[in-house]
This record gives sequence, C-alpha cells and structure tokens, in this order.
Amino acid sequence: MPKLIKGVGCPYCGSSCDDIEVLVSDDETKVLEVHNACIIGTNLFHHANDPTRPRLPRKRQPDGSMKEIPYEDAIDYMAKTMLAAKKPLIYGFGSTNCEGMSAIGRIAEKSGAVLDNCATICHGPSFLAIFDNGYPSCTLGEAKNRADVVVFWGCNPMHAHPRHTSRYSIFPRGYFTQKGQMQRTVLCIDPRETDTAKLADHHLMLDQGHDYELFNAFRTVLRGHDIPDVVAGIPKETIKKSAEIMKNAKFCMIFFGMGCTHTDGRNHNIDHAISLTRDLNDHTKCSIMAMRGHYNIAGPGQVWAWQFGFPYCIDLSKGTHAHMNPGETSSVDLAMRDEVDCFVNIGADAGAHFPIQPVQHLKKHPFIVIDPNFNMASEISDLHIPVRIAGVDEPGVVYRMDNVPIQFKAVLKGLPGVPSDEELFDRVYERMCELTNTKPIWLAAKEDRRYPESEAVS
Amino acid sequence: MATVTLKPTKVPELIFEGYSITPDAFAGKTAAQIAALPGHEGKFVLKLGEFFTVSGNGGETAADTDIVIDGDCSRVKYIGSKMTAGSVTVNGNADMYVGGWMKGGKIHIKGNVDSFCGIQMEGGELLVDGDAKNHVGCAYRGDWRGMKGGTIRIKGSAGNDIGTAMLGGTIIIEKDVFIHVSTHAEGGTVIIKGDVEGRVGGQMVKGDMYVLGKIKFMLPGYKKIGTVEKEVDGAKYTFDHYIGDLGERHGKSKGQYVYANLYLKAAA
Amino acid sequence: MSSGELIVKGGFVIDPTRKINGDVGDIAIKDGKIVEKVSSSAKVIDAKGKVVMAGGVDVHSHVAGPKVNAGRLMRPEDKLRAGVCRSGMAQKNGFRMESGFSIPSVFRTGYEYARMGYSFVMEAAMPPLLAPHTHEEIHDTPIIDEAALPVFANNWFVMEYLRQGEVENTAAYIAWLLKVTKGYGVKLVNPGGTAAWAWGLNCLSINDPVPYFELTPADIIKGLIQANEYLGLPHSIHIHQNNLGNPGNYPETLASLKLAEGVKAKNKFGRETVMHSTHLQFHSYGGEGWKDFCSKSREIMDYINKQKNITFDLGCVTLDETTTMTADGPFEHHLHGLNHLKWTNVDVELETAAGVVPYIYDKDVLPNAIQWATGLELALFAKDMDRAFITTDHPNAGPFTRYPRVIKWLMSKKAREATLATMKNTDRVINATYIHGIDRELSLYDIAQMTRSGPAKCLGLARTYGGLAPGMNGDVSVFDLNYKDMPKDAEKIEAAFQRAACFIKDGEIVVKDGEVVSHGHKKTVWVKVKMPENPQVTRDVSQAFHRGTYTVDISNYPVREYLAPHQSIIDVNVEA
Amino acid sequence: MAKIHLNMITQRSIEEGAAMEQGKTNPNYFIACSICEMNPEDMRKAGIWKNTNVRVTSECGTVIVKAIEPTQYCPPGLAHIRQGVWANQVVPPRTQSTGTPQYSGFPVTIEPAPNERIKTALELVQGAVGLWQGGKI
Repeated sequence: MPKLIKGVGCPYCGSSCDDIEVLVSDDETKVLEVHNACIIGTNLFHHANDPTRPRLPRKRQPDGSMKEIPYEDAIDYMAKTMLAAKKPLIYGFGSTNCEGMSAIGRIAEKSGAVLDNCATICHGPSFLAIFDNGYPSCTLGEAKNRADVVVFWGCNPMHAHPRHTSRYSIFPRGYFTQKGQMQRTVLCIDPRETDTAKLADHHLMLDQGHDYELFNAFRTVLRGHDIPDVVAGIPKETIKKSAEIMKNAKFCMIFFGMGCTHTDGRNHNIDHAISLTRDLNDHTKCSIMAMRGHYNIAGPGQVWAWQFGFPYCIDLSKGTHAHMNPGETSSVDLAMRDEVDCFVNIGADAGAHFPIQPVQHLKKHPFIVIDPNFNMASEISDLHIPVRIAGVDEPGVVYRMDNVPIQFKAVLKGLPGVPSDEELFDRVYERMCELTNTKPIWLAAKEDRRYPESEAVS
Repeated sequence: MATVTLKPTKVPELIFEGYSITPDAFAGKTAAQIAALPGHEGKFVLKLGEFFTVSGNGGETAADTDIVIDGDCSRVKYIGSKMTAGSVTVNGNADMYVGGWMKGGKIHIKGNVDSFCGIQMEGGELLVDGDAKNHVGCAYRGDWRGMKGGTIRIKGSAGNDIGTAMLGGTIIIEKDVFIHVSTHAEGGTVIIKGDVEGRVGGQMVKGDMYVLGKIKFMLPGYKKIGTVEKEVDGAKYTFDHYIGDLGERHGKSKGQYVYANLYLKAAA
Repeated sequence: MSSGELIVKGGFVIDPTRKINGDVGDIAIKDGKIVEKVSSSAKVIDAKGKVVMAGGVDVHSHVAGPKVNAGRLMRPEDKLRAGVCRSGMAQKNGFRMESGFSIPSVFRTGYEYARMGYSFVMEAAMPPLLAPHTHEEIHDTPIIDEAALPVFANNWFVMEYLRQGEVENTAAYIAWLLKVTKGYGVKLVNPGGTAAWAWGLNCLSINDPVPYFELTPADIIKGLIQANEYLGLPHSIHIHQNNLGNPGNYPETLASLKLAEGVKAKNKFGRETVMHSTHLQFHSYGGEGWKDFCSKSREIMDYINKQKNITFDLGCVTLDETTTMTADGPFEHHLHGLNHLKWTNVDVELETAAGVVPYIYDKDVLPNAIQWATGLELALFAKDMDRAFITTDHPNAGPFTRYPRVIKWLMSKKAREATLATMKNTDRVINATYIHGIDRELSLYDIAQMTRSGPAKCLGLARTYGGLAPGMNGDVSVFDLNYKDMPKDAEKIEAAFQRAACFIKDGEIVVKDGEVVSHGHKKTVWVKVKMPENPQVTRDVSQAFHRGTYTVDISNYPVREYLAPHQSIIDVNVEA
Repeated sequence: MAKIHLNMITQRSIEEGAAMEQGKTNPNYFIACSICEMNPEDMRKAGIWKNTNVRVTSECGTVIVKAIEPTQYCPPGLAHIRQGVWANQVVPPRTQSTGTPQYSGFPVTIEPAPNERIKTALELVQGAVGLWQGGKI
C-alpha cells in the first residue's frame, strides 16, 4: 500500500511550505504523487526517483574521466586535502539541513577554512544592511494575518517563490485579513512588468539600478519635504501617492529581493529600505523581509551566528577567532583574488551559479563537490561525494525565510550506503582528528549524540 | 630616526597578512628580530623574513621608526594597520586594510591600494599616489563608528563607499568616485575633485562633502539653499550649497536642525 | 556523569541550604552526586584557604534562541574587540573557538559560565513557535545545564481564555505548550503590551486595555498566577513588567507586584513564592522624565521586603557596551528612537515579539549612572537574600561575564565609591540615588544565597541545585578567596569569581585554575505536566493550525526528541 | 552588422527553477535558460529576428543565446537572461567589495549571430576549465 505523508516540508524555495502531501511507494523508495507543491517542488520530489542518482563517490582520473571509489577513500582524500590546504573555502548550503551546517563547523575550524554559503551571491548584501541598520521584521504569519499593504521591491515571487503570494502575502485570508486579496493593497517596484507586477494594484516601473534614489524619495516625502518632479523615472505624484498608501496602512509589509541585492549599491539599497521601514514605524506598523531563495538558506546564517558570531564569509584560518568581512572573506572575492587553495562545494552549484571567472580561478586547486545529484560543479570536480537529499530522504531542521525553524520530515528511505551531510561531515572530521592525533570535540559524549528523526515523540 | 627597509623576495602563493608591518611592531627590534615577526598565509604562521629581506634596525619607539618597502605589496594585507606613529612608505602597490584602525604616523603608498584602506582610522596621514578600490575610510561591518580622524588622500580615483559612517577626519579623492559618498556619516569631510556617479550623502546625518566635478545622479533628499565661496584643499571655488539628507533624521542645535552639507562646484 | 569519587578538602564551605557559613570542611562526590563520604581512593581536590560553594544558578539570562542570535548576527563589531573576546580556545587545544563580547557564541557562553562556577542557567524568553531554534542552541552550548521559559503573556490562546476568566483552560494550554516546546515555566513579558505592538501600540499601564482582546495586563498577570499555581509548576510566574525602562515607572511596578498579594504557592517542589519579578532595576525609576530621573529602589524594596511571596533579580547595569534584547518589542522600538542605533524586531505570529538594539551604558551619562546605582541598591536594601538574585538581565544591562564585578560592588563599599568617583556627574548621581549613603557590604554567605540557594529554590530546583547537601548534584565551585579576610581586596573578589580555582560539574572536573578542561555532560531541563486531556484546548489549538492562522503544520510544531539530547525531565502531576 | 548596447539583468524564473530541479543536463534546462529577453523595439534596432541566436558580450565574456520577446514585459534598453549557466558566462564577477557579483545592471553588447550554435551547459562549464571532451550532454 502506498503511504500518504502529510505535513511534509518542501526543500526548494525560501517559502519552505510544510503543507505538502507526498504519496510514496510501500517500500518508501519511490515518490508516486506530490500534492499542494508548486511545479518546482513537484519536480524536485520526483527527481529523487531518478535511477541514475549517484550512489558512490567519484574521483577524477588523470585522463579526465570520473571513477567510482569507496566512501572511505573519498573521506580520506577530503580530510587530507583540507588539512594540507593553506586556506580551504567551504561554500554552499543552499540545500542542506541545519544538522549538516552545524557539523561542518568542526571541519571548518579544524582545517582553518573560510565558511561561506549561498547568501554570498544572493542575500549577502541584506546581511551587510542588517549589520548596519538592523532588521525590523516578523514571521510570515504576521504578514498573512495583518498586512493590508504589501510591497514587493525588486522581487518576483510569482517566479522565484511560486506559493508565497497564495500562502502568505497577497491572497490568503488571515485572522485580521478575512477578505484576503480584497483587503490588501499591493505595490510592486520593479524595472520590468513581471508577473508579480501584473498582480499589483500599483506598479512603479523604475529605472533599473536606481532603487536607492527612490527609497530616498519616499523617506524625504514622508518627512514632509519636496522632491524633484521625477525620481528614478517615477513621477513625484506617484511617489507621494505610494508613500501615503504605506503610511496609512494598518500593517505595511515590505518584501525585497535580488533586484536590490544584485544591483549597484547592493547592501545600501536594503540599508535604505530598512531606514524606510524604521521611518514608517513612526506612522504605523511596518515590517520588512528578505525573500530568501532556498528553503534553508536562512539556516547557515543562524547556525553559524550562534557558533561563530557571523552568518557567512567566516574566515576561521586563525584557529582561535573568526574574522568576517564580505568583500574580502567572500567566496567570489577570495576566488578572484586567488586567496584560497582548495574549494569544497556543498549542496549548491557554484559551477552554474557563480560567474564563470571565479570558477576558473577555483579550478586551479583541488575542487570537491558534495551533492546528492550531478550538477555543473560535480562535473568539473576532482571528487564528487553523493549524500542524501535533505527534506526528501533525510529529515532535519530548516529555517524559513522569516527565520522560523521548521522540522522537516523525510519521505523516502535514503539510498543504501549513502550518508547524510551530517554523517559524512562527522566521518571526515573524525578522519581529520585521526590524521592529526587529536581527540574529536563533540561537546557531549559520543554515545549521547543523535541524528535527526522524522516524527515527533509526544 | 631609524629606517627599516624591506625588500620583497617572494610573492605569496595566497595572500600574506602583514599585520606586523608597523612602526609599533618594529620599534626596539633589530633587523633579525623584525625578520622573525609573524604574519599569516592562510592558516600557517610565517615570518616576515620569508617574504622580505630586512635591513636596518627599528628605532627606539614607533615615532623613531620609518619603514620603507622597496617593491610591490599587491599581495600583502594590513600594512601599517593600527600604527600609532612613525612612517611606512611602499614603493609599489599595497593590498587591503592599509592604515586600517591607524591612530597616528604617516603612510605613503606610491602605487595603488585595494579596498578597506583607512578603515576606522582615528588619526595620522594616509597618502596614496595611485587609485584606491572600494570602502575608503569606512566603518567595519556593522559599526556605526567609522573614521574618526586623520587624513586620507587618494591622488587617483576610488570606487564605492567613501567615508561610510564617518564621524571625523578628512578624505580627499583627487579624481573620480563611483557611488556612495559619506553614506550614514555623522561628521567629517570628504572632498572629491573629480566626478561622482551618484548616491552622494545618502542617509547622512551630519558632515561636509565637496565635489569639484559633476554628480550624475543627485539624491532627491538634497535641496539647494544658496551659493557660497569656500576654500578647499588650498584653492577657492564657488559652490552650490545643498543640505540633506532630508529623508534622514537630524539633530538640533539651538533649536535649528543641523543638516549635512554638500558643496557642489557651481557651473562656470 | 562521572562515576569516580572526588573529595573537595579543607575549604571554607558556604552552603545556605544547610546554614553553613565558612566552616572548614570536606565535600564528597560519588557518581555525580554529593554524598556523605567517599572511600580513601577518591581523587582529592585541595581547597585549603579557598571558598567552596555549590554550582551557581542563574535565574534569568538571554543565552539561547532567536533573539539572542539576532543580536549576534546583527553585531559583527561585537566580535572585533580584541583581547576582550579572543582566547586560546581552539581545535588544536581540544576546544571550540570562542567569539563575541556582549552576545557570546554558544561555545563561549558555556565556557564562561563554567569558568565562573555556574551549573544552571535559565534562558529567559523562548518564543514557542521558534522553540526548535532555542533547543538547537542549547544543545550546542557546552557544560552548563539549561532550561527555557516560553513566553505566555501575549499569546492569543492565553488572552482568549483569560478574557473569559478560564483559568483551567489556560492551565491546560500551558501544560500542552510546555510539553511541545520542552519549556520550563511561565514567562510574562510586557503583558498585553507586546500583543499591542503587533499594531505598533503598547500597554504602559496594567490597566490599559489590550487592543482587540479586550482585557488588561492586570487580568493576564492575575490569570497566569492562578494557572501557574493550579498546575503547581516548579517555578512561579516569571514577569517582566509593563513600562520597562521609563522614568517614573515604579508605581506601575508596585501595582503589578501587588497582584500577587494573598496568593499562596501550591507545589511539591519547596517553592514558597508565587511571582518572580525580573530585572527589577529597570522597573524602579522615579522622575517625570530623563531630567529628574532618579532611583526608587528603596520604595520598591520596602514593599518587597515585607511581601514574602515575591522573589526578584537585579538586572544590574555593568557600564559596558552591550546589546539589549527583549520580547518587549515596543520598548526596543522606543530605545532605538533614543539612541538611533540599529534596530531588529521579530514579531512572532499569535505568540510574541522581540526587539534588539545595541546600547552603550556610559558611566558619564547621568541616567546610565543612576541605573547602575539603582541595581546595586536593590540588593543592598534587600533583607531576605534568598529572594534577591544577582543578574544583569544578560545582555540587557551588561553581559553575564560581569557578575563577578557586580559581586565586587555589592561586597565592597570602597569599590562602589571608586566607581562613583570616576563618573562625570558624581554629585548628581549621589543626589538622584541612595548608593552613596549605603554602607552595607554583602557577605559571601549573602552572595551564595543570591547566586545559589535562592534562585534554586525559586525555580523549584532546590533538591538538586544550589546546595551541597548529600543527594544533590555534584556541582561544586571553588574560589580562590580567603573567607577570613573579606573584603579586603575588592579586585581580588572580582578576579576570583571570574575564574573559579576549580569547578566540578556532575562529579567531573570541568574547570581547573580558571580554565575549562572538559566539556562535561550538559542537560536540558524541562517540565512535563501530566493532566487529563482538555478537549476544548486541543480543539482550539488544532483549529489555529488547520485554519492557517499559524503558517506551519501542526505536526512540525512540537520540538522533536533528538533536538534535546540530554533531557532532565521534571514531572508534575495534576489530578483530574 | 548592427549591434545594440543594453543594460543586462539576470534573474530567476519559474521555468528555470522547474527545469533545474529536473537536472541541469535536462533539455528543459537548456530551453529555459539559453535565451535572452529583450524589447522588440531593441531587436529591430539591432536587426535581430525573434527566436534567432545572438551573441551577448560583456566586459568579461561572451555567450550565444536565443533572442526572444519578453515573457514578462521588458522596457527598451533593458535585457534579461534567466539566471543560470548561460547568464553567468557574461556576469561580471566584480562585487563592489560586498561579495556579491554584478548579476544585474551591467552593460552588454548584443548582435545577431543566427548561424552560431548555442552551447550546452556542460560544454560551457567544462569548456571553461579545460575539461570538455565533446560528445555527451
């Protein structure tokens, strides 16, 4: 009998929907049906059925081909390579559970590595802005239950977070927003008329790259000053009208995305958005939220903040203290400046998602990829180690875009012999300790350590 | 006065963290002792002597110690960081954090510098003959206390983030700047002799900015209040005087709001 | 837990639970517990000429969870302070790396508490929806035993039930929530005010109506006291009162304290009190504004000294650059308006909110200096030291690593006067406070009550923590202080309490000569209430999830077992 | 030959996400990402017929993709290649010292290249690091 598993979390985008229902085969090895998920989530679950999924590590041979090797050999190679490197770079964690992110901390300390995650090419500038200006935010339920004005600034959830608008932001009927979309005024600020812009009541199609000026204009009119007739391509009257809409909201919610973080000024665009949010709180209630891309990309920010005090770009090469300064200790800058001599890519695809030049720089040195699937990075790597898929055949904690921890379930049994990220990292760490004649530091007795389990025990 | 000369002998494979290259660290040491001072390359601690030949002993104090680096330091970070007195001269380029957190003394880089030069500087002089990359005289991430004092002069051009969260001191860029000048600043003076793309004085609370070239995109939060004549870096010009950022909070002095000032050279 | 035998020999033992004050004696430990005696093969710790106390118990500290981490995340510059926060702890020496000053990393948190000889800390505010996060941090924090208090006073279920006077339903909901969050007790933060903050409003008085819910903070406080005693939980309610931090707030504080009058503690854990008023310093201010801001510690303590069913902790200002963080969302918004520094806010659906703002307590800024004096005065005016506990409301009034400095000020008038003398406004501070006129110097016995026996009793943990009687946890701290010669050298007091000469946790030596030597066996302590199922509460909770008022699935809400790997569960049985 | 200077942005799309989760060597990923959206007016100016191949050149590289009319309205002057392997052949790695490359808002030149072949993802990435041996997708 196939089993229907409910309350499953979707390991794709930052919406981290956990209302998915997955029908799996009797032996829990195949996904048969996926309910409630968007097209991307559905594809993701079905992709786990792919019979060609790698089951053994593969090492590149002198002739350029890849050859399967046992896990022990892969672990040994990874441990030795990282110990020998002057400064390894560990990057990724777009699709890993928090248990894995925690376990990698030991390896990073032990090998004096730089620890970085996908935020570095995504919402990293949002972190920089949070460092400078704070983050007046809330959980998505607050937006759903209260927000009567919703602003999408430089983000396009209809494409990047397909169920965001129906679960949290535009359509749902919340506790104080019983009329759903009827009760919400939606503003979209984007240089293109995106599918999200089409849903909005007001679309401000600004000149690309001039968000900072437009934020400045909003803040200036909110303080009662005049502004030029046109700012960033938007007429003064439109700016004033939009500012009034935000100011007169009962609860104004600003979501922002890559349109702010990938463009000129980067962090300062968000920095200014946060200033606007602060200002609006003098008039009404206003919150702001980054549209984080992956289902658990908020996770490394959290886990590493409590372990090292920084969310990303963490240089642990000193051994006794962490140092962080994006622009210096960030993956792309390190690569372009040839500051690292070993690259470990975990649960992300630098091969596809970095600009090609940093990839070429990183490829000068050992290049290790840990990922459940084949991807661009794995196909140029020196070693590819497959692991279980967090949220599909491995449970664990993930942090949704609003930093709400959600305990994801597993729906499938993992492929036999394939470890989870956490198990793999623990084994690599143990091997490193063996090689350096030191005792592993588990904080607690080894026998007390436990790996994630799916079901809550009441 | 004693001069210590470092001659680069080897380019680091990665980057060498030359945090020991300061008059403070060299003072009271012989050439051999200086060559034994530490620096990091990745996780390994190496000696200065592995990358430089050292000649000359340090002076008795930092103030008596002049350092000359005779060659390129494109891959050496932290030159002159945290120094309090004395001087450092580099006959070539230098990497990140030149003069970071410096309190006194003088640094002269004859080539270009990378980003974060003069970060959270408190005093002294930093002179760069070439260009600077980004974040000149800015604050460390998250700190609202940026540059507090001293002078940075870049004879070439600079990138983005000049004087972010600046509280005092002077930054002079003799050529062009890309974007973000004095963002979040609450004091200090920035002088730009070339053109700026935009974002001059955003979120700025207090302080002065002079631009002798053009600003391509003015922020809407700046308002022209008059024309003034002012002397800047030894020459007099007529400026359009703007105040701002009107979108930002401002303190009051004697019942009047105190704004940041932007002096933009008036069209001839 | 260590199975070996240990004996701490010849120290000046201070154990208020047995009224032992400085008698020279031995403490024997076997199988992780204190015993009458051990065999001659027991490992000997020489404590001659040193002070021996139980492990410290911290009743209120923000050490783990979402807002603590929001503080860490938003303050990279907190890690920049070289010397203050860089230690030799590294993998190569067998330890995890430390970081952070005002909001230390989990590793540094565990190590620093151990260095100070503390065995238990109560995380002071856990948002229930985010409980898995709190537990993830707790299990990454070495050595120290931890528990966490879920916040209840702005919770929609609680407010709905109490609006209708339904104490039993409230109690059943508390029991359910403690179980699913692995929580310890009932925390109240700015009752009603934080709920109002969801609309940008606040409740500055206990009689202000809470928007939409149509009850008052006073109703919430009274109702939760009743529910707490109905259940007979180990800890009393733990309250952060309304109108924190504002000049002239002390009458409001007294009004809320009075809500406990006439209520008797009902529990099986030896707790005699029904309300714990936390970081009282922030609630003991006079004046109409910042210009005539002054201390009202005496007025507050006059009341508390005679009101035996109330405990409190100090929330002492330590005059450091720190990070404020509280579930009192509107307060943090107000504070960032005063100092203009960065501001983080996290409103949590149906439950609570939190704010974080960096703050510099400057001894030369008059209100800060007055706050410093106020916190110390509360302790110095206290008559029953078993009801007055040392905290800094870490990190709000200062980091917990400053407890030794607070102890120094409390034990030495000379040290207080020395600090006072360095202030820019010494005379004005003296005029606005009582501190200059107080000669009292607390004894080591007082300190042991305030940091050990007192908080343990108030938390209902007196059987295991806070004392050295046989049968209790084998947690023993040894400080390099001469009992016979106190408080001659105030600086030595601070140094001794900062770095314990030895600290034994569960019978294992975890600190030697002030440095951590072992990661020990930390535990997560939580309270499990067994009571008959309440169908209405079960239905209400399930509807909130199924109707989508919550945005997570109900099956993913309870904290899973594996997240709290070393549990110490306190059972509470409520009869039908 | 005509060419046009445009401001390039590279962002997500649901087609890209859905295809990526089927695997980056899946033909759907090729179809979803090896395209450049631009305003028809700009196409006309550059002599580009819709659904024909173009060469996109930035300060740091060049890539052949198929020009299509915008699936989401794109004003004149702006071009869009969906996030992914093809976009990243031209995205400048400069980060303004923030760690994040210039994924959006960089100048490109676009010119007709109707007879050029669009390379596969694997060919582009392996080719860039000297590992492309041809043949397989």
